[in-house]
This record gives sequence, C-alpha cells and structure tokens, in this order.
Amino acid sequence: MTVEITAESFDPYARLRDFQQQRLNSAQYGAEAVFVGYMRDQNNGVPVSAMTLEHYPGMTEQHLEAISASAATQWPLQQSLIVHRIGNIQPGEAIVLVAVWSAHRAAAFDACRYIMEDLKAKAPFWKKEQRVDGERWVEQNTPGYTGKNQD
Amino acid sequence: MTVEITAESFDPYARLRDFQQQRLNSAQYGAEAVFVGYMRDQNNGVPVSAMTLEHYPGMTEQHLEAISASAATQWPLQQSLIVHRIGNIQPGEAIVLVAVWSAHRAAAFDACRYIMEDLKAKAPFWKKEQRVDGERWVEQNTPGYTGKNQD
Amino acid sequence: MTVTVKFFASLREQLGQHEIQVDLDGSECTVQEIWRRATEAKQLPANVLASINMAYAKLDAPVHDGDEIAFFPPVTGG
Amino acid sequence: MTVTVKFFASLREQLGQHEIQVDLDGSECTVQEIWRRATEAKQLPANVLASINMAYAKLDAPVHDGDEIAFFPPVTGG
Repeated sequence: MTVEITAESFDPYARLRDFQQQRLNSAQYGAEAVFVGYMRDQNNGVPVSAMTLEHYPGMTEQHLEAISASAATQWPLQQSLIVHRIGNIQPGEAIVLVAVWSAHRAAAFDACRYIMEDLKAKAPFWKKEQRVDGERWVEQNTPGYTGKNQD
Repeated sequence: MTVEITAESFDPYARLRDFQQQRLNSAQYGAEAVFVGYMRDQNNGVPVSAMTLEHYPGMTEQHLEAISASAATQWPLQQSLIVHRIGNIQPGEAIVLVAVWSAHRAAAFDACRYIMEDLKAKAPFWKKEQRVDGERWVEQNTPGYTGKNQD
Repeated sequence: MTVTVKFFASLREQLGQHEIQVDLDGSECTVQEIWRRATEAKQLPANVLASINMAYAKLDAPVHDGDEIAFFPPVTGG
Repeated sequence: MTVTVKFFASLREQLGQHEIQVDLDGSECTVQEIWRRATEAKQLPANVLASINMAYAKLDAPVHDGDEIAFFPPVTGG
C-alpha cells in the first residue's frame, strides 16, 4: 500500500514498472488493474492551457491511505499504489494513477474503481483551470458509476 | 482499435507507452483503464512451472476485433488495445493486456472490464499447465462479475 | 459437399487429429452431423463448443459446402 | 481555547486567507461557530465541507482546544 503526492510530472508506466520491480512478484498476483487520469486540453469545448492542483497536505495522504486500507479489507489485494500530482500541470500530463494487484481479476477491477471513485469524491484536491477566458476553479467532479457518459 | 496475438514475451508497460506515443494524444482522452493478467506460479496451491497457450488462429483475431468494436459502440472510446500471448509461457509473464482510452472514466472502466470478461468467456484460447503432477488442460474460466473471490 | 473440420486443445489431443477434410452427400447438413462423420460417431462431450467459419454456432446450425467447422472445449484464455 | 483554521481553494481566495489562529472562550464549540469567528460571520456557502484534524466533520461537530479546523469547497481531484 503506497500513496504518493508529487509536484513533479510523472510517467505512469515507468512508475508502475519501478513499483512492480521493487515491491511485487508478478508470478504471484495474476491480476493488475490500473487507472490513469490525464489532463485534457479542453473542458466542455473550452481550451484549457494549464491547471493548478491544490491539496490539503496531511489530510490528502491520510485520506488516500485510509481508502487503500479500506479496499484491502474488502478485497484480497496484494498491493496498491496511488500517485497524485499537485502544482502546475500541463495538458497531456498524468494527474492520477491508481493500480491494484490481486490474485483475482474481479478484486483488482473492483478495488481499483472503488479507490478511484472515493478519491474523486472525497480526497481533498482542487483543480483550477487556466482558460482563454481566465482562471476558473473546477466546481465539482461528476460521479463515475452512473452511466456511460460521465467524466 | 488494435488486437495483437504474440508468441513472444511482452512488457505491458513498454507496449502501452509505444501505443500511446504512436496512436494517442494524452491531452485528448483524459481516462485510461488497463488490465494485465500474468501467469501465476501456482493454481489452487499446486505449483505450475510453465503454461502452453493454444488458440484458434483467425477466429481469435476476429473475435477480439468484434469485442473491441462492440465496446466502441457501447461507450465513447478513443482507442483500445488488446494484446494476448500464445505459446509457451513462464510464471510471471504477462498473458493478456487490455487497455481502453476515453474522455470519460466510467466509459474507460466499463469498457475495459467488458472486453476482459468477454475475452475470458468467449475468445478461443486454451491453457495447458505444466505441473508437478503432470500436464493439465485448464477446464474453464471463472466468471468475473460475481463476487469478491473470483479468479 | 466438402468441409474442413478442426479440433482444438483437449479435444484435439483426445481425438488425435487437428484438421481433416470431410466429404458428405447433399448440399447441407448440421454441425452435429459433421461431428459424427469427422469422429466416427464418437460421443459428443456435453460442454463442447462449435463454430462455423470462425463464428460460434449451435449444434443444429446448417453447414454448407466449403465451410470451416471447429469443435473445442470451453475457452480458458485471459 | 485556541484552534488553527485553514481555508482551501476558492474559499481561500474569496476570504483572502489560508491559515489563521482563532482564540475563543470556553473549552468546546462547534465547527459552525469556528467559521463565524474566523470569517467575521460571513455567510457559510451551502456546499462548504469541513474537517477537524484532517477528518471530515459536520458543522455541528464539537471542536476542542488545539484542533485544526479546515473549510473547503467540493473536492475536484483525480
């Protein structure tokens, strides 16, 4: 169970490989589910040139560790990794990486999504977009389980 | 929409990076959901030293392309990638990679899982395990939606 | 009519053959009849799956000249 | 009693402050009372969230000496 908050741009695939090599034996877990969220260059058709991600230091880490621990009590997980960017972000850069390893694919899928939805709903991060029409705080995240066209 | 059947060991992260660099613009899709299945070194406690994966050439590709197309009609996807090993496989090696890119995280999660479950249930692959007690064909896959302890 | 018949995995091993050509009288028959002709009327395993031209087919589906029929056990990929 | 009060994101910008110390009489009060004291009784936005010592808290939850109280808008990470 690892939680990282980083102000540096990160390569999700390189991070996954490092984590796997250091912390895991792929002959044991069988199933890996990963979600990566990237910064898009527009929001509802309005170009977004950059983003600033603010967080609540301390509470963020506590909350993400609690989500990871909660997932580990609900599903048989071998490992989980959450990486979240803060600070200034450029379009195309990874914002969030959630990865879960388990012997069971249902557990990996379910736990990865559970962590991601809880993070979106409750982890204390806030996005401010730099748009052609000025700066704008993103007002809320859309729920992720309720249909085929949610964000 | 890309489907690959390979008799060579593949690095899922390297494959994802190559695909992303060649086929995608991460400022556009926002959400990436990935599943990787690896060969485990045991099955229900019995050590498995290697595995042979047989397939039905032609039907496999057709079926996986049909799954990908079906997912693309159900969810707003930007791209999908399926890579599946055949031939002789060693414990710890990746067997299957399913990745889906979308502007929407619910679509990415749902489509990735849909493709993976359909692949497990219908794509014409067969596993034969080399075990301490001899060779054994794996008899069936377990369903992936029905609980917290499925394979 | 002539069809190609393929067997995979455990079925291929049990029957000792992977691919054969089968000649039949007439211009149509069923998948089940193909099995009987291709295996010398061996018992059809309860969980066997079949395809016609690489698409899943039921055992009573019609088969025509030139078709490729395959029989195989439950799939276990992924 | 003395508590630390933090504001984040749009709330931080609107109020023009990130972190302040608030001194109050007594040994207990509610989160809502902390807001009033910390903001000179500004109107509490309807969707504001609050935490006590980095755990989500309701507006009527009790606050004690030394606690860290935070107010922030709906979260938008991920």
